[in-house]
Formats: sequence, C-alpha cells, structure tokens
Amino acid sequence: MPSSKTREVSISALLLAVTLVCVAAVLLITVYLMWAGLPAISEIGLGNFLLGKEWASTSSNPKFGILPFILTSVYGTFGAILIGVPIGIGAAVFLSKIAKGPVKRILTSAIDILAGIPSVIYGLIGMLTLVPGIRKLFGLPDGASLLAAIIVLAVMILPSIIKLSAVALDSVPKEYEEASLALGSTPMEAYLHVSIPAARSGIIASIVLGIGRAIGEAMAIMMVSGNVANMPSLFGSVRFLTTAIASEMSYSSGLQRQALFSIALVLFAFIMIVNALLHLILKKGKKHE
Amino acid sequence: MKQEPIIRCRKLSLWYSKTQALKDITIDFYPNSVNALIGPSGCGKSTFIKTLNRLNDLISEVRTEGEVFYRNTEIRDPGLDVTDLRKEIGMVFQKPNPFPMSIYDNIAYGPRTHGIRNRSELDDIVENALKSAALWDETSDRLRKSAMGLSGGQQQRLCIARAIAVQPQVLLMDEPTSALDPISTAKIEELLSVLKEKFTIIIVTHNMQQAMRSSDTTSFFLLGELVESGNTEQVFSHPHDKRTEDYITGRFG
Amino acid sequence: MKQEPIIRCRKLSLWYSKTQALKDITIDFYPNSVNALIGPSGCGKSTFIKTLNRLNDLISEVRTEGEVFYRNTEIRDPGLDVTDLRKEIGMVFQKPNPFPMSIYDNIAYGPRTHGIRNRSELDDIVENALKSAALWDETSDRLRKSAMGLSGGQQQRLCIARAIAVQPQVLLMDEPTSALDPISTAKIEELLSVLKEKFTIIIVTHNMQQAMRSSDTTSFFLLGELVESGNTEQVFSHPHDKRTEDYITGRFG
Amino acid sequence: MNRRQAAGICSRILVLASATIVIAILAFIICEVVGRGAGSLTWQLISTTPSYLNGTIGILPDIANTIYLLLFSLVLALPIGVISAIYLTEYAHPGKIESCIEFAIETLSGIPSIIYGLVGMLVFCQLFNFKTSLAAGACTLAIMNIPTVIRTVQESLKTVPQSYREGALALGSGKGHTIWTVVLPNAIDGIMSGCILSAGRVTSESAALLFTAGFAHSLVPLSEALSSPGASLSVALYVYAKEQGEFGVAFAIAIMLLIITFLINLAAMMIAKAKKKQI
Amino acid sequence: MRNAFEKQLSELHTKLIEMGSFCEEAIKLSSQALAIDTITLGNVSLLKAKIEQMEREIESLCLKLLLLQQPVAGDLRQISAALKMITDMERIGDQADDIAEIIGYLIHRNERDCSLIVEMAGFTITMVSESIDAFIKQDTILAQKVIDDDDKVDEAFLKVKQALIAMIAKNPDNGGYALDLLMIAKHYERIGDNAVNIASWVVFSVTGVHKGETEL
Amino acid sequence: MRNAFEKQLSELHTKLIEMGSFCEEAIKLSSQALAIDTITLGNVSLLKAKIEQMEREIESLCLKLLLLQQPVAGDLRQISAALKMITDMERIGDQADDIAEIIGYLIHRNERDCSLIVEMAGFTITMVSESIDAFIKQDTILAQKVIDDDDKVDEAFLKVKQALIAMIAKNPDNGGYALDLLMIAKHYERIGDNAVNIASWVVFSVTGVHKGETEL
Amino acid sequence: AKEKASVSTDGSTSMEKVIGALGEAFMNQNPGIKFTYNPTGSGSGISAVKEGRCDIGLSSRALNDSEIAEGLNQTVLAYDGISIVVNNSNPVTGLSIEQLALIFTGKIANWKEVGGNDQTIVVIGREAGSGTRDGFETITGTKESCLYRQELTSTGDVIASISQNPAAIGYASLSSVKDTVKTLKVDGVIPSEQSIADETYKIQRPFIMVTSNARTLSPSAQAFFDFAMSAGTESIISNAGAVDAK
Repeated sequence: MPSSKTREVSISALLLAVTLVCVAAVLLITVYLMWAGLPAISEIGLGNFLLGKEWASTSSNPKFGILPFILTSVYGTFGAILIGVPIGIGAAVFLSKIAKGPVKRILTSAIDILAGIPSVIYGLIGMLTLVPGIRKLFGLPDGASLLAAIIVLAVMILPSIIKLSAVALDSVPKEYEEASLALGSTPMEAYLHVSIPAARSGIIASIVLGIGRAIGEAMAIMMVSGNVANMPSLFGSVRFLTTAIASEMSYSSGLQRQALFSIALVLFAFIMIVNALLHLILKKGKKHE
Repeated sequence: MKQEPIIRCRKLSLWYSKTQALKDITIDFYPNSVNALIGPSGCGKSTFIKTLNRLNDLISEVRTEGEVFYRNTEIRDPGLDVTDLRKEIGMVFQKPNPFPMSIYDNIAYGPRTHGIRNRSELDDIVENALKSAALWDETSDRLRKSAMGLSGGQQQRLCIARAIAVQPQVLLMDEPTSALDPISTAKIEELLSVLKEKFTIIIVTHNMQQAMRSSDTTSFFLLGELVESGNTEQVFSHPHDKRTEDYITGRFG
Repeated sequence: MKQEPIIRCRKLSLWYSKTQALKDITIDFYPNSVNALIGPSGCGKSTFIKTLNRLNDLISEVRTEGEVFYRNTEIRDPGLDVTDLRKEIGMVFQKPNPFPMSIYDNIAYGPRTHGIRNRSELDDIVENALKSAALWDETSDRLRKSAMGLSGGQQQRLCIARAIAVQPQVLLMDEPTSALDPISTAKIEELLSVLKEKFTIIIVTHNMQQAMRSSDTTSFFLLGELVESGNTEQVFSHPHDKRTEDYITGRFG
Repeated sequence: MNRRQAAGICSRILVLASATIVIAILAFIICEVVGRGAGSLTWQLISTTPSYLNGTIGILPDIANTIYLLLFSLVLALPIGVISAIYLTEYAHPGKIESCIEFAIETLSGIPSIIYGLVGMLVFCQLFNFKTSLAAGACTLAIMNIPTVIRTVQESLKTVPQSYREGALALGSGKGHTIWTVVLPNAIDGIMSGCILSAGRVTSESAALLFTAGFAHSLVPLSEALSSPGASLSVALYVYAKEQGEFGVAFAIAIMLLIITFLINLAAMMIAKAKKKQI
Repeated sequence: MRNAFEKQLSELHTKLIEMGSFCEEAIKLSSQALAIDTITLGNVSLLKAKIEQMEREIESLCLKLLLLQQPVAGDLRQISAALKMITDMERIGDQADDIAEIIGYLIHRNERDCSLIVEMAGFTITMVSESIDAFIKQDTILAQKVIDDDDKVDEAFLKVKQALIAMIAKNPDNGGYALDLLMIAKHYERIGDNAVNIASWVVFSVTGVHKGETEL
Repeated sequence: MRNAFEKQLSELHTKLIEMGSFCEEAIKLSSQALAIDTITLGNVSLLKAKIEQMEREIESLCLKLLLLQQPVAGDLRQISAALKMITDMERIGDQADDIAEIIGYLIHRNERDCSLIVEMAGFTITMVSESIDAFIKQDTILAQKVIDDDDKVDEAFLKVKQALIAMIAKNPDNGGYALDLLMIAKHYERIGDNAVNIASWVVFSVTGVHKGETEL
Repeated sequence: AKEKASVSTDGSTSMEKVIGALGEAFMNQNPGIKFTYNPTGSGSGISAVKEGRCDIGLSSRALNDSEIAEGLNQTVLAYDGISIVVNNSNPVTGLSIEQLALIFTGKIANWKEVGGNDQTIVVIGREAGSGTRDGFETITGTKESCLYRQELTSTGDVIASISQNPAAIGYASLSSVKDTVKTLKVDGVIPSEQSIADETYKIQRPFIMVTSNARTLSPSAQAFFDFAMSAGTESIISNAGAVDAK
C-alpha cells in the first residue's frame, strides 16, 4: 500500500503550509514597515534621521532627528535591566530553589499576575504615585522623567525575567545540587556556583527577552516619562522610540506620519537585533546540552 | 581484633511524614571495606545511605529516631554542621551527574568550596583524584574540556574523583552503575577494590552479582527492615534468613 | 529438520548519515525461540532490532543495505506498509511506556487501531493478552483504572500485553528489564519462556545473566559487527571468538 | 568558615529581599488599584452602555468587545498555532525551512505590540479594507498570539514522552493516527494553556488595538461585531484614564482586569495540576 | 518465579535419585551374585554403563546450571554437591562392576567361603542406600550415621583380610581365590568410602559445612 | 579489568599445581619406600594431611569463585575442572598413604619381591607427573597421552596379580604378604585411574569436551 | 437582510462629549440608524474622511489650506474654550495672554514673577498635532516656540499631571476640566459658556465637522449632519461643555 507514504507526505506538506503563516506574517510586517518607513528616511536622509538631535515634526520647518529617541530607548532599557535583572534573578532563585508549599504558590501567582497586568495599569499607577514620588524625593519641579520610565520598565520586565530564569533554574537537574551538597557545600553555594552557571543560557535568554520587552513597551512609559523630545537625562522629560510613535500617530499626516513609520522601522530593526541575539543564545544553550 | 566501626548505627528508624521507611536498623561499618546494601525497590537502602550524609534533610517531613554515629559524631544531631559531615562522608549518585563545567573545575569544585584557592595545590588534588579514580590517563590531556563530553562510565568515574577530591573518609554510592553498560560497570567495580584501601565504601546496588563480586559485607534490606547483614560470601552462600535466601536465589515475590 | 527462519537477515549494513552502525549482519531467527542480543553500549544491537520493525525510519538520514526478510517480505522495501509490518513484529521498549489511559484502553489500543471495534471481541482480546502477560490476576479488577498507577514491573508486563494484543509473530524487546528491579526482572524473564511458545522473541539485553537464563540463542554484537551467534549454552560455555570470551568473562576494554 | 557563613547569610538575605520586592510590588499595585477604583466599581458601571446625555459611564460594551476580540482572535490563532506546533514537533526535520520558521516565530513573539498596531492598521484596516474594526483588531491579536500558542503547545507536545509515540508506532499505528490518539490527548493541557495565555494577552493588550480596533464604546451584537470598531477593557481603561480623566472608572476597570488576570492564572494552575496528577 | 530453574533443579534431583538407585541395585546385584549365583552378573555392567551415562548427564546438567543460572546459596550448594557426588556414585558403579568381574572369575568354584564378605557387602549396601536416602530427604542425621558407619566396614575389611590370610595358610592353592576375594572386599570397603563421601556432600548441601570445615 | 578475579584464578592455579606436586611427592615417597627403605614413610601421611588440607582449601576457593564471580566459558570450565580434579588428587594422596601404611606392615620382611610393583609404580608416577604437567601447561596432547597410558598400568596390575598368585603357590606363608602387595598394586592401579581422571578434566578445561562427550 | 443604516464619525478626542451626546440623542430619535464615534484625534479624523474610512470627520481645529485644497469641507458645530489650568494649591488666579506666551516659551520660568510662590514653572502641553495645542499656540502666538516640560497625549493626562504637581501649568478643553485643578482667568476673564459665546474669553477654538467633496453623504449621515446643525441641539451641546455655534 504505497499510498500510506504519499498520504504522510501530503499531510506533512499541508501542515507545513499552515505553519508558513508565521513566516508570511514576519515577511508582511517587514515589507510593510519598509514600504511605509523608507520613503521618509530617504527624504530626510538616513544620517539626519538617525543622528539628528532635534525632533520638531509639526513646525513650519520640520526637523526629524530621532537620536534622542534612540538614546532614550537605549538608556531606558539599560537602566531597567540594571534594576530588574538582579532582583529578577534573586527572586528566581528564591522561587525555584528555596520557596516551598504555599509561599511558592503565592509567589508564582504573584509573578503570573504581575505579568498579566495590562501595561496601562502600570502607566496609570506610575503616573499617579511614582511621578509625584520622584518629584518629592529628588526635589524636582516635575517627576515625569527617564528615571520614572526606568522604574516602570524594570517592574514590567521583572515577571518575564523571573519566570524564564526560574524555568531555567528548575530545569537544572536536581542531581547537580545534590552532588554539590554531597561535597559539603551549603545550599546557597550550590545555587550560586552550580545551578546559576548551569542555567546560564536560560538566564541570559531571559535578560535578552527583558531587553526586547523594555524596548518595545509603549503605553506605560508614555504616561510617566514626560514625553518631550529631549536628549535623555535621568531626571529630564524624555521620549522613547515607542512613545514617539504612539503619541503623534493619531494626529499625524504627510511626512510626519511617514517619519513615524520610519521610527517604527528603526524600532523593528532594534527588535530584530535583539531577537537574533536571543536566537543565538538559545541555540548555543541547546548545543551546550 | 576488629577495628572500631567508622559508622555505627543503632535502632535507626525513619519516617516520611507518617510512613515508616526504616525500622530499627542496627549495623556497623568498618574502615577500608566495601559494604553492599541490597534489596528490592523501595526497601529503604537509598533512604538509609542518604541518612548517613543527611541528604534526607532536603525532604521535608522526615523524622528519624535512634542513633547514628560517624566516629564520635552523632549524625542526627540537629546542631551538626552538615557541610562538615558531608565533607567527611562523600556520595556518588545513581546517574552520573558531573557539573556542566570543565573536568578540572568539576574536581576542583569541592576543594574550592572548602576554601582551597592555591592553584598548584588544586592541580595536585585534581591529578591525585583523577588518578585514584583511574581516569587520569583518559583525561589528562583534556582537563579544560567540558565534563559533559565524557562517556557515561567516564562521567561516573569523574563523579567518584570529584567525591574523592574533598578527601572524605566514607564514600556512599547509590547504585553507581545502574545507568552504565557492563564494561563501564566492571571498571567501576574494579575501582572499588582499589578505593577501599583509602575509604570506607557503602554501596547500594540492585545488582546482586555486583554485591557478590565487589563487596566485603552485604546487608539485605526488605520493607525498611535490615533482614540480614554479614560477610558477603556467607550471606550469599549461606544466608541465615529465609527471606534473604529467597531473594538472592530469585524466588522472591 | 530445522524450521524455516521467520526472520532472515543477509549482509545487513546500516549508516547514520556517514557513520556505519551495522556491518554485514547475517543472522536467522527461528520461530518459537528466545534470541538474546548482547554487547557493549553502542554496539548496534538496539539499532539492529529497530531495523526489523522499521522504527529507524523515525530517524532521518538512515541508510541500509543488504537483505532483511520477514517470512517472504523484504522489510527494507520502501514501498512496504510499515503499519502492517509493525502489526506482525511488535516491540517492547526499555522503559515501560504505557499510554496514560486505562489498562483496558492500553491493551485495546492496538486492536482498535487495526479496526476492531466490537466490544466483546475487544474484551476477549484484553483478557487474553493480560493473561498471556501474567498480569490478569493483578489487574482484572481494575481494568478501568489508569495504567500509570501500576508498578514499574507491572507496567512493563502491560506493555508486553499491549504488544501481544495485536497478535504479532515476532516480539522485539529492547532491554525490557533494565529499568526494573531484580524481582520484576525475574518475573519478566519467567514470562519469556512462556511467551516463546507463541512468539519469536528477540531481546536486546545488557545483562548477560539474563541472556544466559532466558534465551535459546545468543548473538554478540561489537562495534556494529555480529561477532558470534549461536546456541546460548554454547556461546557462554564455549565461545568461538576470543572477543566474545573476553566480553562474557568481563575481560573486555 | 566564618566567611562562608557570612556569604551564605548575605546571599540568602538578598534572594529573600528580591522575592519580597516582587510580592511588595504586586501588593502595592493591588492596593492602589482597589483603593482608587473600588468606589467606582458599581453594577451600573458594568451593566450599562455609556450615556453622554445622562453623563453616565458604563463599560458593558467594552466587556462585550473584549469577549468578541477573544473569540475571534482565538478562532484564528488556535488552529494555526496548534497545527504549526504539530508540524514543528512531529513532522519537521531540522533544515533551512524549519530554522526559518523557528526564527519567524521568535521574531513574531518579540515584536512590540505597537508595531503590531501600526502594521495591523496598514494591512488590515487599509489594505484589506476592514477599516477600524474589531475584525482588524482580532486579526492583529491573532497574529500576535500565534507564537504564544505555538510555543505552549510545542512545549506540551515535547513533554509527551517519545516513548508514547514509539509505543503506538510499534503497535502498527500510523503517524497521523498516533498523533491524534496518543500525542494530542496528552497535550490538551498545552492547548488549553495556549488559549488561556492568549486570552490573557488579548484582555491586557492595548497598544495594538488602539490603531486597529479603535475605541468606540457602543454595544453591538455579535453579528455586527466584526465590522464595528470597539474598545476592549484595556483600551477603555486607557481612554477613560487619559482622554477623559475618569480615573475612578479607569481603576474600576483595572480591578476587573486584575480579577480576570487572577482567574486566568487560576485556570492555568488548575490545568497544570491536572496534568501533574495524570502523570 | 524462576520456574524454569526450579524445573531443572528438580530434574537434577530426580536424576541423582535415579543414579543412586542404579548404584544401589548394582551393588545389590553384585553381592547377590557373590552369595548365591551369577545369573544377574551381566546386568551389573549394564548398570555400570547406565551409571556412567547418568554421570555424564548430571555433570553436564550441573555445569549448564552453574553456567546459565548462576546459582547462589542453597542452589549452588545443591548443584556443586551433585557435581561432586556423582564422582562417588560413578565409582560405586565401577566398583560394583569390578566386583562382578571378579565374581565372574570365581564362577568355576563351587564352594564359596565368603560369608564375611557378604556381611561386609550388607554393610556397604546399607550405607549406600542410606546415603541416597539422606540425599533424597536432605537428612543430615542419616548422613551422619552413614559417615559413622564407615568404621564398621573398615573393621569388616580387616576381618576379611585376616580370614583370607588364614585361608591361604590353610590352602595355598586358594591363593588366587583369596586375592580375588580380597579385591572384592577392598572394593566394598571403597564403596563404603564412596557412600561416606556422598553423605558428607549431602551434609554440605544442607548445611554448607563440608567435612568438618568451618562454614563456607 | 576484573583484577581481583584474575588474582583469585591464578591463586587457584598455583594451589592446584602445589597440590599436584604434593601428590607426586607422596607417590614417589611411597614407591621409594617400597623399593628401598621405610625411612620416609612418616612423611607420606604428613603429605596426605597436607593434600587433604589443600583439597579443602581449593574446594572452598572454587565454591567461592563459583558463588561470587559467577564465571562463564573458560573460567567456569577451569573452576569446575579444578573442583573435580582435586577429588582425584586427594584420592592419590589417600592411596599413597594407604600404600605407605601397608608398606609399614612389611617392614619386618627383609627380602622383598616387588620389582613388578616398583615398575608399575614408575608408570603411575609418570602418569601423575604428566597429568599435573598437562594441567600446568594446559596441554591436551600430554593429557591424552596420560589417558592412553592407563592401559599400561592395567596390564602391569594383571602381571603383578599373576606373579602374586604364583608366589602364593610357591610359598603359602607369603599369603598375607602377597595380599598386601596386591593391595599396593591395586592402589597404584587406582592412582593411574585418578591420573587419567585428572588428565581428562584438563582436556575438559581446555576444550570444553569431557570424556568423549559432545561439546557442552 | 438589509444592512442597518449607520453613521460613522472619527476624529478629535476633545469633541468626544459633544459628539457623543449628539450621537446618543440622534439614535434615540432614529432607532434604525446606528451611530459610531471613534475618538482618534483631529488629524486622523481628517485623514479618515479623506480616505473614506468614515462618514464625518471631527476636528477641534480649523482645516488648513492644504486640507481644503484636497477637497475637504468644514462646518463649525460649536466652540470650545481652552482653559488654562494650574494646581489647586497655586495662589495665582489669573494671567494675561502675554504672560502665558512668556511662560510657555520659557521666558518666565518662576511662579514668583507672576505673583506666585517661588517655584520653577512646569509647563505641560499636548503632543504635536493635538487640536487643543494648535488652538492654544495659535491664539497665544507661541507656535513652535513652546518649551514644554511634558508633552502629554491626552486631556486626562494633562489634568492628572497638573493635579499632582503644584508648580505645573497647562491647558485643557473647558468641558474636561474638573475641580481637581484650578482654572485661571485669562486677561481677567474666566472661561464660561457666556464668555466664550461673546468672545471675551480669547482662548477658544472651533469644533468642526469635516466632510469630503468627493463623496456625497449617505442619507443617514446627512440626517445626522442635519440633526447636529439643527436648532434643537443647543442644550445638548452646552450640556457637553461647549458653546453652540449657531
């Protein structure tokens, strides 16, 4: 009955066709962003666009320099990672290795809920408590700033860092820790010297994923960062790549609108770099196993 | 006359929450001997050896009664520094579990943990441990390579070397060859007879041939009870207890 | 005189991409016999039996040469309907792998797959298969319970029953007891001698005692080569090949 | 020895502190949200449509829209996701196409929602002429969720032991039959948690919906839902907070979203528990 | 459990009993011939052949069991005892045959003066019977009795020897005859030894203690 | 690999060789005593005791190896052959001692007429030496020679018997003496048998074929 | 089945209350017609009309010349006052248009220069493209020269931020202002329906409905347009905080 083989092959081909939807979607996104974003870049000039320090999209002599946005996104992401990663890994170690019973259940749910909270709520609370808090704490005229955005971002990337790191730590064979304990190390030493290095690739992946999320976040930081196209400073009002798009999109027209798509293209490029990085790390991690 | 026992166990009972896993175990282990623990699955042999290095602590709701002495130290003492105990009583596990680091770092892990940082000292320890585990010839030219690249049998010998490197007095082995093929198994059994010159070895095994071939004493556990314990030849040629005879002749169950 | 062989293998070679895993294997298996395949890890025994039911198909880049006949069917034939082949040549795996369904559904899975829907017919098949696998007494009162609740040894006998239920001619077993304790192992070895009255059994084992105790013929594989094959007693008492003797006496490597 | 103990205590404290921070953040957020929103969370708010004439606000349409979006996007994302996952785990052999697909999935899951919003607007609203509608929003969300579904189902498929497949195949079962009878029933939890995770994303998503589904607050029946614009709860929260300064309402919606998030996690946990029990 | 092994073990047991009964029969026949007539003498060498045949069978069964079943404890003792016992049984067969052969030479003599030897033969027959019995019943007390009884046979042999010396002195022509009778007596004495050996292997098989050794 | 086992195997080998050399020495001593004098007779029973001691040692070593090492193939053959061989060796020791004992009775006789027996003893000594040699060298050809040589010993025994009958006829007073000499000859004949057995176990140990059986 | 007649509007968020109320009233009168409003912002409302994505566009700024040149029509529906708001704790009660211009361009940087506390002024505005911002900057003559500390994307944000910051100043549609912030007099006039209607309050802007010349309105859209422009809607518009233009 040779038809069984052909049937298998055709089923496989059919499934492949459906699976290719993902590839199509990525291509579609890439193509459309290029189609929408490249004209403005060519009109403004790549150098002026990427390196221009001034953004005045609606002035009579419009300027479309997005360096402030790029730098803000980079600094903001970096800051969020700086705060979020240590806490995230610490909490992951606690969750994966120390917490037991109800504590573990509560912590797990807490992290899941944190991950599930809509970013708007983070923004809202940030706006109503964090921004005035920063203003009062640092004696600033206004608290809406890069710092506020960094803190909100750090909180927002925490759940994904914790979850992924915890998964990586969970998948470290229990035998490693047992071996370490049997050699006379304390549990903490076992986690630090054996578990974390063994989960390295997963943890790095979680960080990279956090970077991706931080770069891509829009709604929450729009509400706390002041949103002025300044060059970034910790206590200054700043605008990110994402917020630049979100804030002007609805009123935009003409070259301004096109320039916004160009920003989206730049953002997309950043994300692709981060993704490629992630891909590499995960692949390497797999190979390592 | 007989030496002092290095581990002395008196009426040790152990419960996991409410089920009793060990019942009044009384047994001595003497220095420089290979001691096999045999018995069907779930008979308590693994639980027993994990009591000796307090690895059962990892499981909550474990409760013990009785006395277990390592030399003059009561192992069950809640105030005991278990890291010290585990330095004295090393362990090798069922599945080879080298850390995902280099061969060198695997062996050096224990000594480093216990504060040895001096490079040349570590080098010596690593070399000696590998030699003791009959692994030096196979690995001396690739100490910096990952231990994960070794074969299963080599990995297990590496684990033995790693345990040796902290210079314990007692080596616990929990079915160290059950994941290995006959050739690797034979190598490790061979190793046992060399290692016993320096250590006291307590080995849990499913494999009665292994117990026969490599141990000096054999203890038969059944349902948490120590049914019989004695010289290996005697236990296998002439067990005192009917249950032991049934088990070793394969007439059990 | 001798019966016709049920499986006839001539100069079978097998490559995984570029490494040759089997070299010119020529061997016959006769009906109603237990045939043990022994050899160190990676010697090709598992690869060999997976060739017999084409389970190697799952791995890409496998290439074979030579002839393998099941009765008059060339197993290697790319046009062959492997589901038919596998109905004739059943398999039991190293780790007991019952499906996470009821005991009844596990056994009925095969017959249902092959189109048997009639309830009472299935009932009969299940009962007979369980009886053949010496599991009926232990499970007849809980056929609707999950198979995952059985002990390891029972699970493995369930897997044997499941394989039997499709009424194969040949039963391949890939180290069926390596995950089991001595008692469960003994039960399964015992079962082999009963099963061979109906089936041809080809069993891969790491355990030479097992081969000796339970098989009629023994074949020794080494590095993809069939070094020696013959009557079990002869192979173990008086091997023709030095390598076989070295291996079975534990002097190998 | 002392140094070791000190280091041990320090690291233990740090780890504990990290975990405490996480709990504290959540507690703070919940207190804030509940404290500010509880007063506005009335039955009237939940059960009515907003009336400009009466100056009252109701989020019934937003609830309905959320459900519509959920339904439509799942109907799209689930089959594609499950089929893709099956293809990737059961059929695909490592090769160029597969690594291409893998990369595409990773990319899709990494793309920020705002870009989905923009491209969704360009493609679904304009190119496909769905206009600003729930259909456009649902399509965008579906594409966003496909990677999530694929990954969770894939994870679950991978946890189905290879031995089950071998067992079925060795009994003479065909590949398709094996997947259908043995593999998928054991991966049902993955499909369920894929649904749940997607549901979570749909309810919490706002940026991608702003430009695609709009933020109208009118109640439409299911039959017309696809062609109408409409705000989901998250978008409504955004709109009420930002456009209208109705913070009480916004926090009331936030309470609802938190409850939904909580329920979703509860469901996910129960599935995980059921799976564990089975094994 | 281990049904196959059990079956083979009981086969071994049966064969040993059978072989033992052949031995008994062989000595009985030979001693009957000595006392009464020579009719059945041919049967002794048939029995001897059977016993040898059985020795080979049992030997190879034992080796097969040692090889394939790798017995321990009681099983190993039983099998190794069997392996050793059969040597003695075979020797018993041998001796019986030798006796029969010698009796063959004596056919021409009408008068026989061998009541002492017949008595001695009676002792050894009892010993062999009892050793086989001890084996069947795994009865160490009986086995011990056999071992102790050897002294009687040894005594009887000395008596026979004295009697024969006296006989030769009486009638030197009986020299050859006396030598033959001595050989017969010696064979019975040896058979007694063999029975003792069998008995001591029975003791080993049951208790694990062999010939006053310390425990294995 | 399996160093411990190898060591025990070679220990077994050494012990067997040692036991064999004791046997050789015991017969030699006894035959010397027969031919020449009785000075060294006491040593025979010492040797016998040593041999018995060694039998027990080797027996328990064999059983230990069978138990603990579960040997197969050549190892199993070697050990089981050893287990069987020692019975024969022990018997050789026994017979040598018996011979010595009988010679003890003969001390009072000045003139001895036993050149035939001495010749016969020579044959058996060669056989025992050669069987031990065959074992040491695992030499089946030599072993076969031993097996074939048995006929010579049997012949020699018949000759001795005839000679003794003649001697009795000549001088009936020598009846006792003749009986003793016959016993000695019979013992040598037995020793020859034992050597044959040893040799045939050597053949088995090397080839796996025992006494013309088909292969095990 | 015949598709239900519908009117879709799209555009200014500032007009939400006005147009929402009008729509609701319209639907009450015409149950057969479905009215939708999508508050996306003036810019997108205008482009939506242009691209035919809605029937009527809503803009809180007048069309510029290029938009008119593209064939769009504007009809003023109402006027909206832009309130200048500060934190409730701010002692300042009023400012002149000149002072506002100086404050928003950063020339006055401290509240004490205009009679307030010694505090750095935090200028909060809307994002580029916002109708409110356009209206404010046009009237105060500060186009392209405002130095904002924050550019927020919605009225709600602005009010929330100002209510949290004692040094902040910003502008917002009159209809959205609540008592969480304080409304300043401009040139001595407090914004109210009255002061906007008689144009004594200067900072105001039109709410316009945008239609396309290229397409005729559907009957239902025309009905809504007519309803909105009818006289009976005065109270609806004023209830929504704007000033009827008719």
